[in-house]
Order: sequence, then structure tokens, then C-alpha cells
Amino acid sequence: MEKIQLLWDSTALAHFEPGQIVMMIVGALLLYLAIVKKFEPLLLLPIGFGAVLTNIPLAGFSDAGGLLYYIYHIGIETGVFPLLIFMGVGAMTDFSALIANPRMLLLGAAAQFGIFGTLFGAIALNFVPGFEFSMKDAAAIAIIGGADGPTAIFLASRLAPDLLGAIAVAAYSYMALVPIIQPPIMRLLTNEQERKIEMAQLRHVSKREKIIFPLAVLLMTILFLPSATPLIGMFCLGNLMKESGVVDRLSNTAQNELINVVTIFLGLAVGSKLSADKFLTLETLGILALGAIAFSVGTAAGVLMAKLLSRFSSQKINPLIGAAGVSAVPMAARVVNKVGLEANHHNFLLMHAMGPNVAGVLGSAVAAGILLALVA
Amino acid sequence: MEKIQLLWDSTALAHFEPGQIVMMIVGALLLYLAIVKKFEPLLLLPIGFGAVLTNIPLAGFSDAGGLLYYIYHIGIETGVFPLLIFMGVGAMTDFSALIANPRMLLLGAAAQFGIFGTLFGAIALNFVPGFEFSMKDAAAIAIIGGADGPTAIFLASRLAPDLLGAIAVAAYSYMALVPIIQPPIMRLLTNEQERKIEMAQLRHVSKREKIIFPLAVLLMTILFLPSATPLIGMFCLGNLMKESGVVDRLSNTAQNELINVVTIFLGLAVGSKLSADKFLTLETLGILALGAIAFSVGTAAGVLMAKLLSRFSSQKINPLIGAAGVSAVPMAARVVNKVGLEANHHNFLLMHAMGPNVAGVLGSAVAAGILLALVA
Amino acid sequence: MEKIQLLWDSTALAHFEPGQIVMMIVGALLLYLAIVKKFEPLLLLPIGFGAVLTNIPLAGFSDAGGLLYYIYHIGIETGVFPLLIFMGVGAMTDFSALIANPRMLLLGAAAQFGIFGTLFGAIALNFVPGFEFSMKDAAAIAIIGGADGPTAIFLASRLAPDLLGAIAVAAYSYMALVPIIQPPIMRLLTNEQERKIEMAQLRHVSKREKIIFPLAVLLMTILFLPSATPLIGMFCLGNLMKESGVVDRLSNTAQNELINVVTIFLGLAVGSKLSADKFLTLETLGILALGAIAFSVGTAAGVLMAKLLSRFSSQKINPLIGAAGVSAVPMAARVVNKVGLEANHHNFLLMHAMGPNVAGVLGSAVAAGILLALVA
Amino acid sequence: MPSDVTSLLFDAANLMVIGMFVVFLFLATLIGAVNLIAWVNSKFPEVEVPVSRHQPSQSKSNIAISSGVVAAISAAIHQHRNNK
Amino acid sequence: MPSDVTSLLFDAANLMVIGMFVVFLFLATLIGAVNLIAWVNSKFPEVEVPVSRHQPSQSKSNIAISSGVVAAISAAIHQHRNNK
Amino acid sequence: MPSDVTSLLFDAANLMVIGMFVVFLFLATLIGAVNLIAWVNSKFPEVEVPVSRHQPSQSKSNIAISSGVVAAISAAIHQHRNNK
Ligand code: NA
Ligand code: NA
Ligand code: NA
Repeated sequence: MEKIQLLWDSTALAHFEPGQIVMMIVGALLLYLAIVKKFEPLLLLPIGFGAVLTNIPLAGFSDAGGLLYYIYHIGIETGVFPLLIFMGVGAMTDFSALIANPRMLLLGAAAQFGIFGTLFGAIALNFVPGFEFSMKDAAAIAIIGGADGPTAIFLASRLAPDLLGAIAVAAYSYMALVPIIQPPIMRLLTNEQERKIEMAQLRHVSKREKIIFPLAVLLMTILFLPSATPLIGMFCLGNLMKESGVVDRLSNTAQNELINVVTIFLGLAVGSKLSADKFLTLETLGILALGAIAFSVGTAAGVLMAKLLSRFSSQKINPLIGAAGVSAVPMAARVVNKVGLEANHHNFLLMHAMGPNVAGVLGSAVAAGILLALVA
Repeated sequence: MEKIQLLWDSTALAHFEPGQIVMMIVGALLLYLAIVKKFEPLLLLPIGFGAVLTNIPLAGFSDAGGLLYYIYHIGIETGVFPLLIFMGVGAMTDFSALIANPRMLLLGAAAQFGIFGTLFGAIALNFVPGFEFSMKDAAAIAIIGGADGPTAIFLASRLAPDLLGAIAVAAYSYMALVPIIQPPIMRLLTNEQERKIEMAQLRHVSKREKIIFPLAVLLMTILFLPSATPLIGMFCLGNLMKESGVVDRLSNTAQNELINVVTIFLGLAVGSKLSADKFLTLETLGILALGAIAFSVGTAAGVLMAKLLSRFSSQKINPLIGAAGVSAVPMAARVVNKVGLEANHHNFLLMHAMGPNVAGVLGSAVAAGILLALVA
Repeated sequence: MEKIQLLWDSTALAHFEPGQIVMMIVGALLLYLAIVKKFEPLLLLPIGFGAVLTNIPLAGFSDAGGLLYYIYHIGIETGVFPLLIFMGVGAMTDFSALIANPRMLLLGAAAQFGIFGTLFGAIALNFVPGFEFSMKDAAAIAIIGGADGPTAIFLASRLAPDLLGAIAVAAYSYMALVPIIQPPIMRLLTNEQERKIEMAQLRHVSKREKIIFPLAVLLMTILFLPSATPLIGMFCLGNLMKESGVVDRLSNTAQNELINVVTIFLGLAVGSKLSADKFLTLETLGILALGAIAFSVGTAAGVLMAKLLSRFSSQKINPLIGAAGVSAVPMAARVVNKVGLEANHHNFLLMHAMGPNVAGVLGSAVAAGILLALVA
Repeated sequence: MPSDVTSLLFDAANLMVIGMFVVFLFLATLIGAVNLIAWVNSKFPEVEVPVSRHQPSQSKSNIAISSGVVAAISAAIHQHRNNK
Repeated sequence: MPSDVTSLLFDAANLMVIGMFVVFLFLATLIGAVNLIAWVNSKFPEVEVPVSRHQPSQSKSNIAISSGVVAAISAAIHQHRNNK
Repeated sequence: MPSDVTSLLFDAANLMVIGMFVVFLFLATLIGAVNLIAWVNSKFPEVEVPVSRHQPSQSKSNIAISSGVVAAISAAIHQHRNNK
């Protein structure tokens, strides 16, 4: 009898707190989005699963000695996992389009207004009773506007670990929602004529330029923004391994097995931060709202910058490609292509949008470096 | 001269203890079984090698700062390695046969009597002078009857780390001996007529059912047996990654590179627990005897349950498939197929035996959860 | 204004020390050698990149909490990374040529005079003002003559961590320079007639011999030189996994994904030891000079031993193959082949040189064990 | 000591009975769950989406879905805060 | 507290301006760098080395190069030590 | 200090001689071992098992072997315990 009592006590049913149930439903929702809706499944599936596991009463996944506890402390708290992901992403990135048309970097720069504008907005939200975002919180939230998962996780783990779960979920959710968020804004800010603009074909880029490019980026980061070197350094290492062509076996491992293993663990560890007391707060609502604003503002800034640039440029620029400056590689570039095709059935903007797209990755890593330097 | 003395002193010859030599021979025996007899080589080769390394005098593989010391403390003491293996196994497991015929779960349940009966036997052994198994020891030993390597290692690392080496060796040895242990018991408990029974073909299982199944298993475990969630949770994560079809690259890595790396380290770490003072004891003899009993009892319970089930079932059930309920995937199912073919040359039981076989994996993970809840 | 001052202060420009700039140039030089000259790119690319990263002011890659700090402490200080590399190398090594002609082991032994002679030379260098090598320093430097990267890194991390960066760079640089260093010495010590000698074809080696060989090497190391068992043990584990043929999936992972991941991290961690205060010293100049001597002496000893052996041998031995005894697999064997072909266009020595080549790997691991036993 | 062992043995018997009971209970419930899933599944048959070979399913994002995600999370939070 | 927020808001505005300025400055400089690389590259056109399919590029070592490596490192060290 | 160095140099010479001696001794013994293996191997020639392509060798378990494993381990333990 005593044993049965013990068994009942060791059942979750006797220990569930309402918040845990809600968070499990959130986890299930993320799994649904990942599996059925195919929203960023590589991240949202492990995140959702981690959210479920961490909220199981008595199981202690995130308590000292638990599996998720180890993974989080070894991989996220140290910053190692996002940096390894960034190395793998670097090894998958092709900068040809950007090197062929470097002015696209300005679009990647403009889109970062999504970050800095949101930072202002997050602080402004403090006027609403119940919100008390510090400058660090605001910076960590604002980076959602960078539309880059590992950058957001890295910065949040440095500036506001308590908000990490909500920030990562918001970042990946909005990245999956890019095809819904961006097109209306793009259509609002451009006219039919502009959307029809066809762009000149990009010049051929030599292997040597592609090898020197990551080194040049690294050099500039070292000189002017050392706080961004962890992110940009690992990104450039991955890209150099790929482009140099002399360490193919390392490059292949970095962009396959290594990034896969780290992705599983990173997702689980992020999910482990989705606990009721950290996530079911007013702050999370603010973060979700600010994230949507960040993506929208970034998109708008990119498009407007493209229009401005087009005016001062000899060659015409289709302003739609500015929207790709928010990063969200390669989704944003695909959306640009799609909206472009709607206006002009012969207008393939994909390659042209890859330039601002990868520029956006650099831009948000630079922005993260600035925030680390000035806020941390 | 002094240097030569120093060199001689730094030779193992001057420092060998008899126990170390015996344990090296045990290690060599495991290597022989793995390489020549092909007994579970994926585990027994690294375990045997680890056993040799850990018993080298002066080399200090398992002392603080030694290679095996690090691997053991990082991977086994934390429970991380068996859980990662379980995730990989989950990503390799196909539950179709079980979903098509869920009553097979009862066979997987019955076979767990191998665990709980052995627990009783282990305590009973205390009447023999020289044995002093605590309840935790008994539970860790009994799990050998689960016929599942990572489950046994996980539970032993939690309940009786000192017995880990012997338990793991017994578990994998008997799993390799399944083709010798099971057939006589199967033949003893069934008659020719029963062994000839052919079973109806299994229905088609939809993709959706296969995706929902791991989630349902996880949900039930969360509600009723949270102490089993580490094992079953990681297993279900692996299975979900496989069946969802949206994260193939993660699933492939989990069931290939990741599980391979972890298997090498897990085997070495288990081998590092094969030291003379831990292994060359009366307890080990008891563990080996109890392990044999556990496998036999589990097999018998599965077969008898299948006979019982057949009586109450509209469709006929070949009682041989009950033997597959002990797990030992996929060896036990193959043995069932082989014994079935001997009785009836047209009787292919392999697919039917896969149901109880994977049910046995769930069953022993559930049993492990019960033991963790009630004994730990 | 204040923020701009803060930003300027957070710029590297305000904090560069001259030594850091020099070390970055050294790192860039290593990258150049790796990428453009294809000098051991698998190691020199990550090492060079690590050297650049570790010398960035304010970025703190090698400070507590930095990425390279973690990698170094987890992988090099513990000795785990070089040992895993050695396991992978073992899984890639084919001992057939050596088993077919075991006397080649004597060439691998002779070439180790490169190590022990250099040890004497390093101590002798203490007569030059400014040099103060301890016996441990001398041993760590001398191992460069082993022409084996992981062995050098393992020993240096044990005996002289401060010199690790310089030693690893010297070892890999000279290994890449083998095609320049060795031929003149080989030509100096042999005459045209000797270089023309063709050797008898090697006998077939059975699978069983190849399986027993690593076990025999391990057994002898256990008995006579336990201090060498970490290196030789992991090497033999890798080789046994390969030759046994029963754990192909483990063997493949060990020689591909696992060794690739570890190589990236190992390189970065070695690079992180290339800091100005450790590298820009008189000692480094001594190390570079001694390394060149070590390679040359090892080559000469191998060739002379081959001439001696040829005199007492019934079958003729081409003395060129002695040069392969320094290890530097497979570069040294290729150089032998090339020099042999120059003298006799029908003389393919590659297979014959593989024997002393892999013997050299064992020889330098044995030498490392001796140094660990007598000096550590 | 034998008396100790007897008491331990009694505990073990107890554990054996309860353990087997729970294992059967758990897996029998799972049978029900699987049957339920199969039943529900047969009620709402899967729409066989002919997967186009041309677009990678990996990173595809289904646009047709409303952005209800955020709304749902927001609702959950409100719910939770009100319940506290 | 509103006054605190106001001051914080002022800081945020400040950060916004400086941040955007630095981002633009950085990436604009990078434009210059890329153009410079392209220009230099066009001045010293790549010699199209027809890579032989038969030899693995991975572990090839270019023998034609002088052993200037060691010399270069030595020079750097001397330079550094003299400057100290 | 020169005298210190001289003594150190003497140690190094000592180490050099002993080191080379042990390396040669070790590898020469290994020659003997390899020859021994080859000799034994030639005495008991490998039975060329024509590996069937149809069954995976990976997880195959050789049934023909007695369960002598457990017996052997048991014997070893008894042996050890008696020797203590
Ligand atoms: Na961005
Ligand atoms: Na089982
Ligand atoms: Na060597």
C-alpha cells in the first residue's frame, strides 16, 4: 500500500503545476509548427521537444545533474554552440553575389535599423506599467530584428539569459513567418513599376576573391569591432575552410555532422529555457510584439534604402531586394524572388537578393558586436 | 645505471598485480568474442579494449587526469552517453509492426518478469553467505533481464556504479547468447502445432500514426512515470526525428556519426570499470548467474503470455513471438524467425516478432523507470 | 560623445601591442602556407586562424570564458584531442608492408636518433647565453624529430605547455618541408649504385596477422613501456577497429567525422598558444633550429641504418627507404619513391618505404614513452 | 541478518508484484492509446499530398497558415497570468 | 520611475544613432575593401592552374618554394626583440 | 651555471644512449614478435571462410560456440579469489 502511495507520489499527476502544463502545450505547439507546418523544423523540433522535457515534474531535466542542465551549461552558457553553428553556416555560405555587387552591403546595413529601432521601442515599452526592461534586456530583444538564430542566441546568452527562451522562439518563429510578414510591407513601399525592374547579370567572381573576402571581413572586425570577433571570426573560419579548397574534409564535417549534432543540442538547450516562470510573463508578450516590429521595421528600412540607392546608382536596383537585408537566409531571398515574379514573370531576383541576404548576416553580427561593446 | 633502474621501475613487469593480469585476460576474452565470434562487437570490442587499458599498471588510464577517467565522468556518471545512444536507437527503430498490432505490447510487458523475478532472486541470493546485495544492487542487476544495453548501463550508473562493469558485460554477453539461450526454452514451452501457426499479414500503418506514436508514448510516460522520461524521452525524440521526416539531416546524424562516436566512448568507459577489485568478486558470479536466469525467465514469461493471449484472441498468435519480448533487438526477433522456420518452412515470423521486440524496449525502459522511482 | 569615446576604446586600434601584430602576421603566414603553398593545410589552416584569433586585443578568445580557452583546456590540457587523433590515424594505417618485412622496424628505430640527438643538442644550446632549456623543455623540443604531429602535441602538453605553440608549428612546418629537407641528405649519404637497388616484392599478409599485430604491439608496450600506452593504446585501438572488420561503422567514424572535428579544435587550440610572450622569444629560434637539425639527423640515421642493414641482409635493401623512418606519413615515403625514381626509372619504392614509415610512427611513440618515463 | 534478508525479500516480492502490475497497466493503456490513434486516424484520413520532387521539403515554410502562432502564445500567457 | 525611463530612452536613442552609424560605416568600409580586392585581383590575374585530376590536392606540398618560412619567422622574432 | 649545464649535458648524453638502446630493444623484440606471429600463422593456416554476401557480418552471432564465456569468467574469478 505504502509502495502504491509512493508510486502515485512519483507520478506527475500529483505534481503538475498549471504553468508547466501551459508550457508543455507551448512545446507541443512548436512541434506542431515544425512537423505539420514545416516552420524551421531543424530548430523548432528540438526546441519544442526540449520545452516539453524541461517542464516534466519530478524528471529534473534542467536541474543540476539533468541532461538538459548539462547541455545548457556546456553549450549555451559558454557560447560554444552558437559559435559552432556560425562556423558551419559560414562553411555553407557563398559570398559570390555580394562580392560581385558590394553595394548590397548598404542594404544589409539599413535592415539593421530593425535592431536598433526595436531597442528604442523596447525601452519605450517601459512606460507601460508592468514592463521593466533594462538596457541589456532591450539589446537582447532587439537582436531578434537581426533575423539570425545563432546570433540571437549568442547575444541573449550573454546579455539576458532569462529571456533566452522567449527570444529564441520569437526569432525562429518570425523567421518562419517571413513569407507572411514581408510581402505586404514590400508591396506597400514599392510601386508596380519598381517591382518590375530587372537587374543586370552579376559578374564572375574569382576563387581568389572568395578566399580573400572572409579574411578581409575578419581583419576589419579585428581592427574596428573586436567584440564582434567571436561571431564573425567563427563565421569567417567556416567560410575560409570552404573557399580555400584545401581542407574539404574539415569543411564538409563543419557543415554536416558537426552542425547537425550541435543543432540537436542547441535546440534542446534553448527549449530547456522555456519554463513557466521565465516564459509565461508579460515580458514574453512584449518580446513577441517587439519581434514583429523588428522584422517589419528591418524589412521597410531595407526596401527604402534600396530605393535610395537606386536613385544614386547608374544601374537600376529593384527595391524588393532590400527586404532580403534582414538575413533569414535563404527564406528572405526566396520571398523577394516570389514577389518579384508576381510583378514580372521574367524577373528572377534570387541571385541578386542573395547579396543583401548574406550582407544581413554580417550586418547583424556587426550590430551584435556593437551591442556587446556598448551595453554589456 | 640509475636510469636503467628507473626504467625498470617504469616497466609494468615490476608492478603487475595478479588481479590486473586476470582482468586483462578477461578483456582479451571479450576482444576474442567480439572479433572472432562476432558477439555484439560494436560494444564488446571497445569494452574489452577499455578493460585492458584500465588495468595497465602505472598508465593511470582511470586515475584522475587519465583518458578513461575523463570519458567515464563526462559520459557515464552524468548519464549522457546511454541517453544519446537511446536517442540514436530511437531514430533507428520502426514501430510499424507494433502499431499495426498493439496487443503485442502485452508480450513486451510479460517479458519484463525477467527483470522483476530476478530482482527477487538477487535478494534471495543474500541467504547464501558472501552475498550482500542491497535493494539498489538487486535492481541494477535485475535490469540485465531487460536485454537492453543502454538501459542497463543507465540504471546501473544511477543505482550501483560499482557493479556497472559486471552488469554491462553480462547484459551484452547474454544478448549475444540469445540464439543459444532462447531456443530450448521456446521449444520446451510450445508444441509442434503451436510453432507451426502462421499469422495474418499486418495492416498498413500511416505516416501520421507513426509520428503520433512516439508523442503518445512520451505523453503517457510524462503523466504516469516521470522517472522513466530521460530514457523514453530521448528514445521518442530520436523516433520523432526519424518519422516526422522534416529533420532528416538531424535524424541521420543521430543514428550514424553521433551514435558511433558515443558507442566508442561508452564502450571504453564501461571497460574502465572492469578493475580487479570491482569485477573479480563473488558478486560478479552472482550477477552472471542471475543474468542467465533473467534472460530465461523473461523468455519463458513472454512465450507463456503469448499462449494466454492466443487463447483470448480471435486471430491466432504463434507463441514463439513472445520470446522476442525480452528486447535484444533485432537478435531475438531473428531467433523467433529461425525457430519458426524449423517447424514450418513457409512461416516467416520476423515482422510479427518485431512488434513484441520493440515493445520489449519500451517495457524495459518502463521497468527501469519504476525501479528508479521506487528504489533510488 | 561619451559613447563614441567608449566605442573608440572598444576598438582594437587603441589596444594593439606590437607583439600581437607580429603574431597575427605569423598566423597570416601560416594561413598563406596552408592555402597557397598547401603545406599541411589540415593543421596549419586552423592553427594559423587560431593564432590570429588569440591575439585580438579585447576579444579574449584565450581568457577564461573564451572559446579557445575552453577548447584548449578540454582538449589539449587533458591530452584527449591528440589521443583521439592518434586513434583515427591508427584506423587509417595499413601495417601490411611492415608485417611483410619486419626488419624495417630497425629503420624506424634508427631514425629516432633525430629525437635523442636533438635532446642532447637542446641541452648543449644552454651554453649559448639566453637559452635555459630544462630537461623537460629539451625533451619536448626533441620530439619534433619524431615527425609526428599528435605525438609532439601530446608530449609538449605534458612536459612544456609554454613551448607547445612553437613546437607544434615547427613540427608541422618541417613535416611540410620534408620534400626539401630530405633529398639532399639522402643523396649525400648514398651513391648512384645504391639508389638504383630494386627490392623484392613483399609477401602477402593475411587478415589474421593484421588483426594480431596491433594487439602484439599493445602487449609489448604494456609490458615494457606503460608510459607509452596512452599514445600506442589509442593507436592500436584504431588499427584494431579497422583490421578486425567487425566494427566498420566505428572505424569509419573514427577516421572521418571524429578526426575531422578534433582536427579543427586541435588546430585552433594549438594556435591559441601562439601568443607573443610565448612565441616571440629566443627559445622559439632555438626550437626552429633544433627542429631542422632533428629532421636532418633522423633522416641521416635512417639512411645509414639502411646501409648497415643491407650489408647484413641476404636480400638487398635500397638505403633510400631508411629516410622514411622519420614518420611524416605518407610524405616521407613519397619522397623516397621520388628520389628512387630519379636514379632508376623502373624503381618504385613506395610500398617498401611504407614499412619504415609506419615503423617511424611506432618508434616516435615509443620514444615519447621513454621521455615521459625518464623526464616527466 | 537472515531476518533482515527476510524483510528485504518481502520488499522485493512487493516490488515484483507492483512492478509487473504497473508495467502491464502502462503498456495496456498504451494499447488503448494506439487503438484510439488508429480510430481517429481512420476518421480523418490523411490527405495524400503528392510531394513535389522539385522543392526541398526541409526548409519549406507553409505560407497558407495564419500567423496564429503568436496569437496562441499570447493567449496562453494571458490565461496563465489570470489564473495566478 | 518615468524620469528614469526617460533617461534610459535618451540612452537608447543615442545607442540607436551610434549603432546605425557604426553599422553603416563598417559595411561601407567593407565595400571599399571588396572593391580594392577586386581591383588588385584584376591587376594580378589568377594564373589558371589546370589542376591535374590525378594527384590529390589535399596533402600536396609545393616543393618549388624556398624554405623561407623559418627565415621569415626568425626575422619576425629578431625584429620584435629589438623593438622591445 | 656552465657547470650546471655540463651536468645537465651529461644527463642528456646518458638519456640519449639509454633512449636509443630501449627504442632498438623494443622494436627488435617486436621484429621477433612479428616473425613469431607469421610462423604460428603459417602453422595454422586461416580457413578461408567464403563470406556470404547475404548476411550482414556486423551483428551476426556465431551460434555454434558453447556458452563457455560465462564459465570462463567464473573460473577466472574462482582462481583469483583462491589466490588471494
Ligand atoms: Na541580419
Ligand atoms: Na526489454
Ligand atoms: Na617518427
